[in-house]
Parts: sequence; C-alpha cells; structure tokens
Amino acid sequence: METLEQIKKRIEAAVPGAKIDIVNNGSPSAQHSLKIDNEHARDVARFLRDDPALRFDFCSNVTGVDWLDRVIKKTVKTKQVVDGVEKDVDLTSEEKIPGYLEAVYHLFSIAHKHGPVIIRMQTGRANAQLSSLTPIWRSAELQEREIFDLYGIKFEGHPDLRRILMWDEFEDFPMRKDYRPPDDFEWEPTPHDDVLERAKQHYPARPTETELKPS
Amino acid sequence: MIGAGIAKGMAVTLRNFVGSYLEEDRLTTVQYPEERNPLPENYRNFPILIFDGNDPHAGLRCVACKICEKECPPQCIYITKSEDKKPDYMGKPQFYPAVFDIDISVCMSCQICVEVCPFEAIKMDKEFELSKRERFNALLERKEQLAKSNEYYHHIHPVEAAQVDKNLAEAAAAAEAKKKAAAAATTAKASSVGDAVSVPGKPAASPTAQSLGSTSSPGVSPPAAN
Amino acid sequence: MSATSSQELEQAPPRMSSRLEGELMEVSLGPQHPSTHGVFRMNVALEGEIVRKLKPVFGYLHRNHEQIGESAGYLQAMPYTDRLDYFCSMTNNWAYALSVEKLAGIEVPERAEYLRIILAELTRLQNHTSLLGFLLSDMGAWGTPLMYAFREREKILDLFESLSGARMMCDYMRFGGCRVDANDDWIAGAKKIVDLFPKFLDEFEDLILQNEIVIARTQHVGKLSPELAISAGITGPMLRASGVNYDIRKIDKYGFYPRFKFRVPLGDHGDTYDRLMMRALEMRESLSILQQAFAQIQPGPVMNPKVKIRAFKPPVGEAYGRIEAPKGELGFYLISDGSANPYRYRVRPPSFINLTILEDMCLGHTVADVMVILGSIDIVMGEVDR
Amino acid sequence: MGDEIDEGLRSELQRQGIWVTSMQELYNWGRKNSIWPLQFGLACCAIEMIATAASRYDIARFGAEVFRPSPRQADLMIVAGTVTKKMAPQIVRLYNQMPDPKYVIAMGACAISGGPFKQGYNVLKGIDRYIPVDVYIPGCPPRPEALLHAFMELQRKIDNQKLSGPNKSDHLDREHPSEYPVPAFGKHDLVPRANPDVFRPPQIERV
Repeated sequence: METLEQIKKRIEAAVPGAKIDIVNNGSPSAQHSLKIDNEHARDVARFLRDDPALRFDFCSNVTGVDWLDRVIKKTVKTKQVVDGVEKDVDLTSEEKIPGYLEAVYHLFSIAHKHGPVIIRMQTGRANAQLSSLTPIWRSAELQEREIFDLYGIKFEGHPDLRRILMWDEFEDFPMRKDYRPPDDFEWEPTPHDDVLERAKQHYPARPTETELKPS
Repeated sequence: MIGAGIAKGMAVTLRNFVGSYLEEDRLTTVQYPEERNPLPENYRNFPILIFDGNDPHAGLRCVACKICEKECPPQCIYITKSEDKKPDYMGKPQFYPAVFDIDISVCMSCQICVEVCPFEAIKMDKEFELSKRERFNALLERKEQLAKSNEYYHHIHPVEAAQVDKNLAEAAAAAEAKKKAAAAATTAKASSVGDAVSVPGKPAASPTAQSLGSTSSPGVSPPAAN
Repeated sequence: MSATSSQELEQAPPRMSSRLEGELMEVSLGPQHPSTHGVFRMNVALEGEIVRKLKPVFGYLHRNHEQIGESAGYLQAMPYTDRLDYFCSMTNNWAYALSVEKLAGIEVPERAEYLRIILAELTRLQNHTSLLGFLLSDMGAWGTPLMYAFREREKILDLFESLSGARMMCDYMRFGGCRVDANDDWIAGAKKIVDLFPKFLDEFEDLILQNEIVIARTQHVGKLSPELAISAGITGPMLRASGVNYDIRKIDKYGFYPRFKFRVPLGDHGDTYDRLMMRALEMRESLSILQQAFAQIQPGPVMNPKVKIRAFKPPVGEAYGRIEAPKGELGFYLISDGSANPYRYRVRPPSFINLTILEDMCLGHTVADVMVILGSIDIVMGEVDR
Repeated sequence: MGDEIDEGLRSELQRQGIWVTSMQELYNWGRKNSIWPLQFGLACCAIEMIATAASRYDIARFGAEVFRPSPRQADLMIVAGTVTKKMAPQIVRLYNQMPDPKYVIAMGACAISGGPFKQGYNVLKGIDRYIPVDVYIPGCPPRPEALLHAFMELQRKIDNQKLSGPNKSDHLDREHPSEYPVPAFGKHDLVPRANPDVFRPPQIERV
C-alpha cells in the first residue's frame, strides 16, 4: 500500500481544492489518519473507493468522538535578560482549543486486501453538521445514524437520519462528554465519588444512626 | 428421491431417542436438585472475605486498603476503614474494615477484586443458590455474611488455597527472618545508641503504598506487607 | 467495480413512512417475539404476505457499553466485553486485548497465543452449533436441533468453566496474555471433546442439510450480491457465503494463525442455504485448527510479566484492532489520552453492521422468510445495541 | 375451604390407605407444577434460561417447559437480562396482559438492579421500579441450577398461598391491582421514574 503522504498527494491532485492533513498517532499502533475537509469529503471518499490502486471498497468502522474545550500548556525555556543578568526563564503559553466533534472512518480494501486508512472529519459542537458518506459506503448507514443519535452530528445527504438507539422523544446526546444522566439514585448502597454525591441528595435531612448498623 | 433427506433426519432423531436410554454420551440430563454436577476448582460466583482461625473479627485478613473498592468495575463494594487498629493473624496492628458491604445484586463475578487484592483477603465463593424473595437488604451482603473461614476456602478451592497458604507462610518466614536480622542489627546499634524498643512493633511499610502497581494474579500475589 | 454498479449503490435505500399507505399493512414484529433472537423489532409493511418495506428498530438492549468503557479503566472494561456478544465472550476478550496490545505495544507469550486460538475456535464451534439450532428453530423444527446443539454446547461451556471459572462470562484474557494457565488435564479434556465433535457434526448435518424442507425454505431466499455485501460492510460467514474471500485470520495474520493450515469456505449464491452451509463448513476448519493447536502447544508462561494490572496507562494515541469473531469482524477502536481510562472506546459490532442490508434481502419474500433470513444473519442483541 | 387438615388425622387416614387433601392444597399443587413461563428473553441471562430449558437441565422436570410466546397464556414472567428504558414500557405492558395469578422472577443482576450496567443512561435500575417481583436471583448470569433453585423457591411460595382469610393470595384480593401504569417516554428519562406503589427502597446512608 502507498504511504499516507503519497495518498494525500494523489487526493490533492484528483480532488482540486481538497484540504488534507495527516494526523499523527504517537502510540505503538502507528495508525496515522487523514483529516479531510467537509466540503470535499464525498469526493475524497469516492476517490478512495474508486481509485484502482487504492480501492478502499470496505468501510469497516464509523464512529464519533467528542473533544471538549482543551487548554494545552506549553513550556518553553528561553533566555532572558533580567536585571542585566541573563537567566533561563520558563515561558508558559496556553493554547486554547475549542471543542469539536469528529467522525472517524476506518477503511479497508477487500479487493487489494490492505488497510486501514483512517479518515476523519471535524465540526463544531454547536450545530454539528457533516456530509454523509453513506452514498459511498452503505455500511455507514446505521453507524452514521448512531452518531447522530449519540453525538448529535447531522449527516447531510443521509437517506434516513433518525434516532436509532434511543427513543424518538429523547432530546439529549448521551455520548457527549458533558452529558449528565437523569437522577435515579434513590437506592445506592455502595456509592463512590460522583454516585455518592448524587445519592446524598436523596438522604433525609436529619441523619439517623440506626441505618448504618448492620441488620 | 424426495423425502430421503427427511427420512435421514428422522433416523438421526430415532438414534438419539434410543440412545438417550442406552448411551451415556446422549444421557445428559442432570437431575438437579437431587443430583449435581461437581463445580470445577476455578468456578466463581460472588466474593467472600477470608479469616484465619476461629474468630471472624480477629482473624479477618482484610485491612481496608480499599483497592478492591476502587477497582471493582460495577462499583458494588463499600468499605469504611476503622479508626483504631487491631492485631492481624500475625500479631501486627492493622486497620480493619468497620463496614464491608457487597451488593450482590450488582456484582458481575469478574474476579478483578481477587486479582488486585495484595493480602489474599478476598476470594470467590461457589455458592449459587441465593434466590431471595426480597431485594434491598437481602441482597446486600454485610461483613458478617461475607466472612468465611480459611477452612471453608480450602474446602471450595483446594488447590488454590494450598498455594495461597504456602505463599503466605513463605512471606511470613521471610518477614520473620528480616525482622530477626533487623532486630540483631538494632541490638548491635542499641548497645551504642540504646533505643531499640519501638522498631519490631511497627509495620514495615504502608501496605497500600507497597502494593500499588503490583502485577498480582491469583496464587502469585505478593505477600502481605508485614 | 464498474461505474454503473457504483451509481446504483449511491441510490438511497427505500424509506418507510410512519403511516399506513395504500394497500400495505404495517406489522410490528418484536421486540417480544419468539424468533427475533432477543429484543429486536422490525416494522414491516406487507402486501398480502409479501414484504414490501422493512425497517429494523434497534435500541431495546442499548446498555451504554461504550460510555461505561470510557468511564471505567482499561482492565475494568474487560468483563464488560464478555457481555457484548454473550455467546462468544472469548473472542470479545481477544479483540479487546488485541486492540489494547496494539495501543500500548505489548508482546504476548507463545503459549498464551495458542490458548487464545484454542479458545477462539472452541467459541466458534459453540456459536455456530447453537446458531444452526436457533435457525432450524425459526424454521419450525421446534426444539430438536436446538436440544442437540445445546447438548454439545454444554460440553464446550464446561471447558470454559473449568478454565476461567464461568460458563459464559469468562473474563479470561488480559493485556499481554491470559489470566490463568490451562493444565494438561484441561488440554486432554479439550482434545477429547474436539475428537468426538466430528461425530456429532456428521449426525447434525444428516439431520438438517439434506432435509427437503430446509432446502425449500432456504435456497434462493435472501440472496445477497457480493458487490452489495462489500459496500454494506458485511463481514464474516455472511460475506463469504456471497463468494468474497475475506477472512481476517488470513488477511491480518493476527495471533499465530499463519502457523495453521486451514481453508476458507466460500459460497456461490449468497442465499440463506449458503450461509447455513458456511457455518457447517467453518466448524470443520475450526476442528482442524484445534487439532493442530493441540499438537503444537508448548509449556511456557501465559502472561507478559512487564504488564501492570493496576494503574495501566497506555501512551497517548489511538488504535483499531480487529479479529475474525464468529459473527464477523469485531473491532475495538480506542483513543488514549494517557490517563487510566480510554478517552474513546468504540466497538465495531459485526452483527449490527450485518443488519444494514436486512431490508434489501427481505423485500419480495414472505413474512415467514424474514425470520429465516434474520436467523441466518446470526445476530446477538447484546452486540447489536451494545 | 382453605382450612388446614389435622396432621395426625391425615397420617392416620393415610395409613389406612385413604389420601385426603384440602381444596387449597390441591389447587396449589396443580398450580405450582404447571407454571408456564412467558417466552421472552432480554439479554445474556436469556441464553442461560434457554440452557435451563435445554437438554442438560431440562426445566420440563418442573412442568415448566411450555414457554408461551403470548402473555395471555403465561403464568410467569422471567425477566432475564438488562431492562433498558426503551424496553421497560413494553415489559410493563406484557405484565399487564398476563392473566392472574401471575408471578415475576428477576433473573440476574441487571433485572434486579441494573447490575453492572446500572451507571448507564438507558438502563433501568431494576424492573421492580414498575412491577412487583416475587423472586430475585443474583448472579451475572446465574447458573441454570440457580434458575431452577429460584423456580423451587417460587413453587414454595405458591404452595403457601392461602385461598381465603386475611392473608389470602394477592390474586384473589379484589383490592390488589393486577395491572400497573405503563411509563411513558420523556424528553430525558422515563416518566415517572418509578412507581411509588411498587418501589419502596429503604433508607441507607453513606458518608
């Protein structure tokens, strides 16, 4: 299989205007991915599927990821002149990354038996919208519905975008990292941390000694 | 010929029907409750706490380190550490669980509490006939119900329990030897300094700190810190 | 793939409106239905007895597996994977362990790899046997094949129980190996069961495969073309029944599968009968793998001693690991942010994605055939809804 | 008609070759040996339930092999597996459709309390929030033998039910409801979250 750089170059040649970034993966798995832009996503996907050398005809896994607002602290050592003396000073810069939602597609080729190539698309957390790749790979149909249900990304061009796992009246997006489940902690005999905090709200105002004693 | 396949299938059914009276291989029904298949050595159902000797309170191996509470995937263990210390089976003063509850209506029998316990204090029971007509208090097992003797443990897991006993004995012997060496060193020092009283009574190290990150698995866990 | 066929694939699949239309009668099959294999529901629009539209409804067993995986630690998610596809806890364990091993770069000792292969193939045996029993049950052979299948399944479950301590929820594998070693008695017992299995398989095939009723109910029912199967992400025996040679054991060469000689059975027509046959043939190959594994396995350690059980923190990054589970490609996609629990924990469930083309396969068939087609997909709701 | 027979008289008559019984005993004996479960499985425990019905454990020995696909013909609902919030209304509806006398076994951790999955947003923390449960089987999943044990526990319960008097069986009590309200799908959760007539957890406090 070609390297990601080669694939990136060929996509950029085949799909004019497409913005492709390689996202490096530091873990030993070394599965790097391609970040593609929203407007050209379907063209890029079609190229990946139909190009005779690549033929990624099998889209295995489609998933959403929620990234909250993050602050990345970078510490750089610089030399500064303080009171006429040169000193090593740690400069801490904070980079604020606004939260975003991501859809990740794992592609394999059954024709050439290679893979995976991972493509990812990003969108903001409010009004999340991406273009659906279901017209390219049918296997994305249910999985994109699942992302819509659990993360709230609207897939433009999806044939049947409804809630799939939760009921239709449900309003939240439970897999988002800032989701809090409803309160049903009346009976929690073994609570910890967060559960303990939430179970405490059900305790009577005046604590009694007898409850804690083993029966 | 049409119908040959069905006839062939009927022959199989007939062979099984007759065979179920004659062949042991096809006679599989176990007449529970009169007849029971023996449970294998490794079978696990719900956790129990092991105590040495005869007194469930005095001999309890648990020192309320709360590792199992933290590692339990469905969080079904609740422990409150005691304020005072009691001597454990080795005679060392240790904390003990003032409250140790396991909600067996939540427990998923995954054995992770056993794997992470550095004191061989929590083990898996084989009792499965636990149907109850009520839920809340009946299925919340307290320390008194959980405490089971080492003999009971030997009875349900003979191979594993023998290995655990061996490990504990080796650890105790090693600790004894170390203590003697330390005592010898301190007496040698004491002749010059004159302060050797408080050393042997103090636990060697904080057990929780020592066991963090250990690669314990049943039967080969690091011994209790003493 | 030619240009025309790819254009065809880009057409939207048919939709079903929520109200009654024309002559069609809407029927809801499930979630409580004797042959939906759990709490699965299908909204079917019928013209007489012929299915004109079919929409599967999911979520009746959606128990937040992925969210629990993200809030629990890496080790803590392992017993939860048992409950994904509750027939095949061993392969679920393996897929998850494999993904974490990829994520953290962990080596697995040789004996552990052999044990994993033995257990995975035993899982395949018991899954396929019970599937055939259930499928026949759906066709109206009420009881008998299922009883025979479960008789053999119990023997394999006994093996699992004596090794791991539980019949179904084994929780046996760990990152970098297996939790406990199998002793010689266990290997001998497993070998004995594997030796006797072909006898049962011969008998079982006599019982069902040439039965005229089975043939009439399954042949030319629920055909699936290879192009659609690939596009819809179908994997496992269902894909191979359509004639596509794709077995992850051969492609990814994970574990020690390259050391084993086995063939990949392929179907010609992609109909329900082929899918049924595929399971029977795969069991023969599994038996051959098992016999080779018993001959090759050597004593040795089963755990990589460098791997910590507690406070396990893989480096920052992500990994996608997949194996050939009995139902298809089971994958785990993990994103690590360097902390003790995964930032994103995603299961790629084979039977969920295999349901994508349920409607395409059922259109034009009768309601009774829908059950047979659904049965041949081999779904387990724990995995479909997670 | 439900009065107890004098044990001494009964054994004396039995010695003479006369076997006597009361209406209540006969009625309960008939009921307890022909409990027909509703054929309906939810999750992992359902497979153990099938294993209980299959060759090795053979629930037919207890007269309960007739798994009915229709709730109208069933006496017993074995809630085998995780009850999700999406499934809970259907389960309550199935319970309401069963004719009296009806019994419920909550099989496995999930059915009792949500079990290992109880932290989730779509899992009901125990089916006894909406319908009364007669026997609870802890275990994840319980062994087939454990299900048989629960079955015998249920038989004991049926055996002790009275036909008349102040302690008469619930299904003979006109005051006792045989149907319970079905929860509705809300915007964030089921409405209501529990039925206070059925679900009364005791107070327990943790610090």
